[in-house]
Amino acid sequence: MSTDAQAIHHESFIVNLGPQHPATHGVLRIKLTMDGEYILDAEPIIGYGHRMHEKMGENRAYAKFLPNTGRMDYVAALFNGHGYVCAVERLAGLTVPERAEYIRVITCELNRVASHLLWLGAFLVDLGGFTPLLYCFDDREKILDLLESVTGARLTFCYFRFGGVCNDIDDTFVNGTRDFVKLLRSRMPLYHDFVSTNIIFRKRCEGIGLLSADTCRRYGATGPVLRGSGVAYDVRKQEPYSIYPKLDFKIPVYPECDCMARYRVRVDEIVESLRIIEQALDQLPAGPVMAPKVPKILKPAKGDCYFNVESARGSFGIRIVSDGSENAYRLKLRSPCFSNMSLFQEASRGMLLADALALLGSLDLVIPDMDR
Amino acid sequence: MEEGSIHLEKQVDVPPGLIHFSKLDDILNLARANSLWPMTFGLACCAIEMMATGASRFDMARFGCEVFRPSPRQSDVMIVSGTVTRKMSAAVVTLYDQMPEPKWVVAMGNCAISGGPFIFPGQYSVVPGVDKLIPVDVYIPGCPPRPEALIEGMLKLEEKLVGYRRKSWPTVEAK
Amino acid sequence: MPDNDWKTRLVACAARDAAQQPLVTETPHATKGSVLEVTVPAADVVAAARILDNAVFLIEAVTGVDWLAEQQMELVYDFVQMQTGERVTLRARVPREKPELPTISAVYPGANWHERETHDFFGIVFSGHPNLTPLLLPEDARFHPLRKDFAP
Amino acid sequence: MINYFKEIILGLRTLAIGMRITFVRMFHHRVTLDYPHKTVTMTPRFRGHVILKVADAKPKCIVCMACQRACPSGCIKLDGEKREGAARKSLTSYTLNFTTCSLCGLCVESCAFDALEFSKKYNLTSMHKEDYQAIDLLQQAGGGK
Repeated sequence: MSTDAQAIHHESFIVNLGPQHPATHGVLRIKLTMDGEYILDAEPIIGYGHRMHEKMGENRAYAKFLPNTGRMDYVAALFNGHGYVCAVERLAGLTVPERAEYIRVITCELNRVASHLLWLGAFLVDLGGFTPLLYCFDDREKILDLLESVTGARLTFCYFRFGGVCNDIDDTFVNGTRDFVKLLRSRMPLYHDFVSTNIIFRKRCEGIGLLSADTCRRYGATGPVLRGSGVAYDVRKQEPYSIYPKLDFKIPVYPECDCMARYRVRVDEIVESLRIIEQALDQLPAGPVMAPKVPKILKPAKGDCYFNVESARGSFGIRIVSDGSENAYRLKLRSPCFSNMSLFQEASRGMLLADALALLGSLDLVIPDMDR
Repeated sequence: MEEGSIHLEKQVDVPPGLIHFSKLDDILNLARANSLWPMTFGLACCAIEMMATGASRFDMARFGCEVFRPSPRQSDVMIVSGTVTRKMSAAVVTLYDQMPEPKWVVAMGNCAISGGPFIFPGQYSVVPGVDKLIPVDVYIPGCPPRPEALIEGMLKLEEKLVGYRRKSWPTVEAK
Repeated sequence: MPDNDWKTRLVACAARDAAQQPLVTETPHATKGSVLEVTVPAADVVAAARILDNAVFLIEAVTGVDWLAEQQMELVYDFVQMQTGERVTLRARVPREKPELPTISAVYPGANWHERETHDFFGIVFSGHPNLTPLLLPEDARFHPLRKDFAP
Repeated sequence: MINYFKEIILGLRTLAIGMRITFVRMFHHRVTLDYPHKTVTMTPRFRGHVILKVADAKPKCIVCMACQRACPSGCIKLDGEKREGAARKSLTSYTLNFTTCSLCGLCVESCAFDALEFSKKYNLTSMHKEDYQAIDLLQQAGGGK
């Protein structure tokens, strides 16, 4: 090879991916340094969806922050609300009636299924297959109908309150959920036929986007990303909260570390969530859905506490520092997408651009959750 | 305006054409109204409802606006679905400038209309309404608006283009 | 090989109060969400992080708290053990007029973004950080919105 | 080389499976809601913007300001006056800035007098921003003056 050819060969150029790009699922920008089709360096530039949630947590009373929780990770909005109310309840020493805990778990798991279905559709659009999206959205709409009938909103549910939930569920919801669980179970083979066996999908996922368990740990990646790397870490099992200890469910783990493993984890999680929903519906106790004495203006004692929930994307944590007033002194939101995204720079080095987009899709990013 | 924020420039109105062909314009507008190509431009929560509108249950294709284009140069409607932050505002304006004339903007959701629930005294990041940056044709309030509202908004835009609402799309009064 | 002796090593690393007792609180998980809270001197953050790294802890978050009345900035690091679910919180305090402490991004590369975010919000300088530029705020931002005396 | 042909055959098979699913779906019931032709009935709990409840041609609101205090984004503004001979305060204005509302429902929950409810208006659109910046709920509820 002549020196000229070498110089051309080593010539790198910069490509700007985003902030408006269909594959980034929102307003994410990635500055790619490319050598031909290969990525030399990918620097994510985030913050295009920064909506000051932490600042608002500080200058609003505790109850007034509730609508914000639905707007961080809006695809799985109930989990943020769950984490937030649980943290405040822990800080203020409130107890929640058992029925409310069951309702929280049922609605949360429905939301997890909805979130994974949306991810499945969007991920396949990233990979070039449009049709499954229509099937996924069809099933997702059924969940949203159920959740709308009980919460009143389709996407940004503001449903949980300190000490319970704001609306009780009725028989229509219970029966509707049971029917839906049956329906989705019967639909899972369809997704399997459609997606898992597809040769193009497998070629684009198997062995692509390898993330070792140690990389995940050092970057703090959780959720299906970590479980797709062979670590059975799930907040629902490791630090049980709500009524999860009473339920029998498995944590799907795949050790392959690639996009396919993450896909399989999520699909298995849908099935496990359906199991959780069925069990919770069977065990659903009667009783009130709100704790009897919840002060209108909460003033938790001085101190701080941390609460983690397993959101659809990983471990969502909230740290509240209280100074005894009606506003939080500091509200830290630990979003799973932020940590999951931070490993992209290292993981994508040396990958083909098209493969990096498959990796990006398999991380299941929600940008305003990342930017907060 | 303080340091570290992107300056919001006032938009210059595009002067109307010198020669008008009234009937031809009407026909052109009718054609445009029935094939609005929106841009896939998701900013926040409302983007999911926009996706839902394009998907199976609501199916925007029935109104000729299912062709979501990823490139601004191929689209003529910009659905601003979500919160526009100061960091993003320059990109929004660039995208708008890149769209070929004639072009329309739909502000979907309360954030796009006025900054929505993210406006509070002392806020440092959110642009209070996308109409501070670019001219907006149709406003769809809601947080997020239901997909029906987005469909209604596209019908409103068609109405704005041709001057009347098509008889085959009856007006729906919510109960 | 995971380090099973991490607890004693971490306590040895902790800062001492006036009575020379290590600033360590052990609480049941149900009350505060963390099992062990250790306050370390700002200079020893990296050593403490290394102990946790050897004990296979996952980094959860890094954040700051602005204690305006005490003229101090507090750094809070959250870690979790993936197998046992044990949770460790490291705390460090730095003076408010010169908030500076070493970065742990060499031990935990994931701390890179968390520290950039903390720098955005509080203006805390992580010495030795490879790229301490605004992450969530605009590139040219010079303000630190989560400081208690922030006024736009 | 054998793998190459195997993959082609597998690809054709998966193609056939996908086509079969799509073909079978053509004879299933329709999923799409025919929106402008069919009105969608909202669930009873659907949260549209708030409206005032009316009893005996008068709003039930007693101007306790609880909703204004409970609103996270400060979009409710109401005012009342104590008239001569009246037992309670009567409402003189009630405006809602719907463009900053987050539809959380905290105002309705905070109302101890059952004076607020959610409207079922799910398809509001307008060409003017001003239409929603100050919705006069009192006028919508039928005056009060």
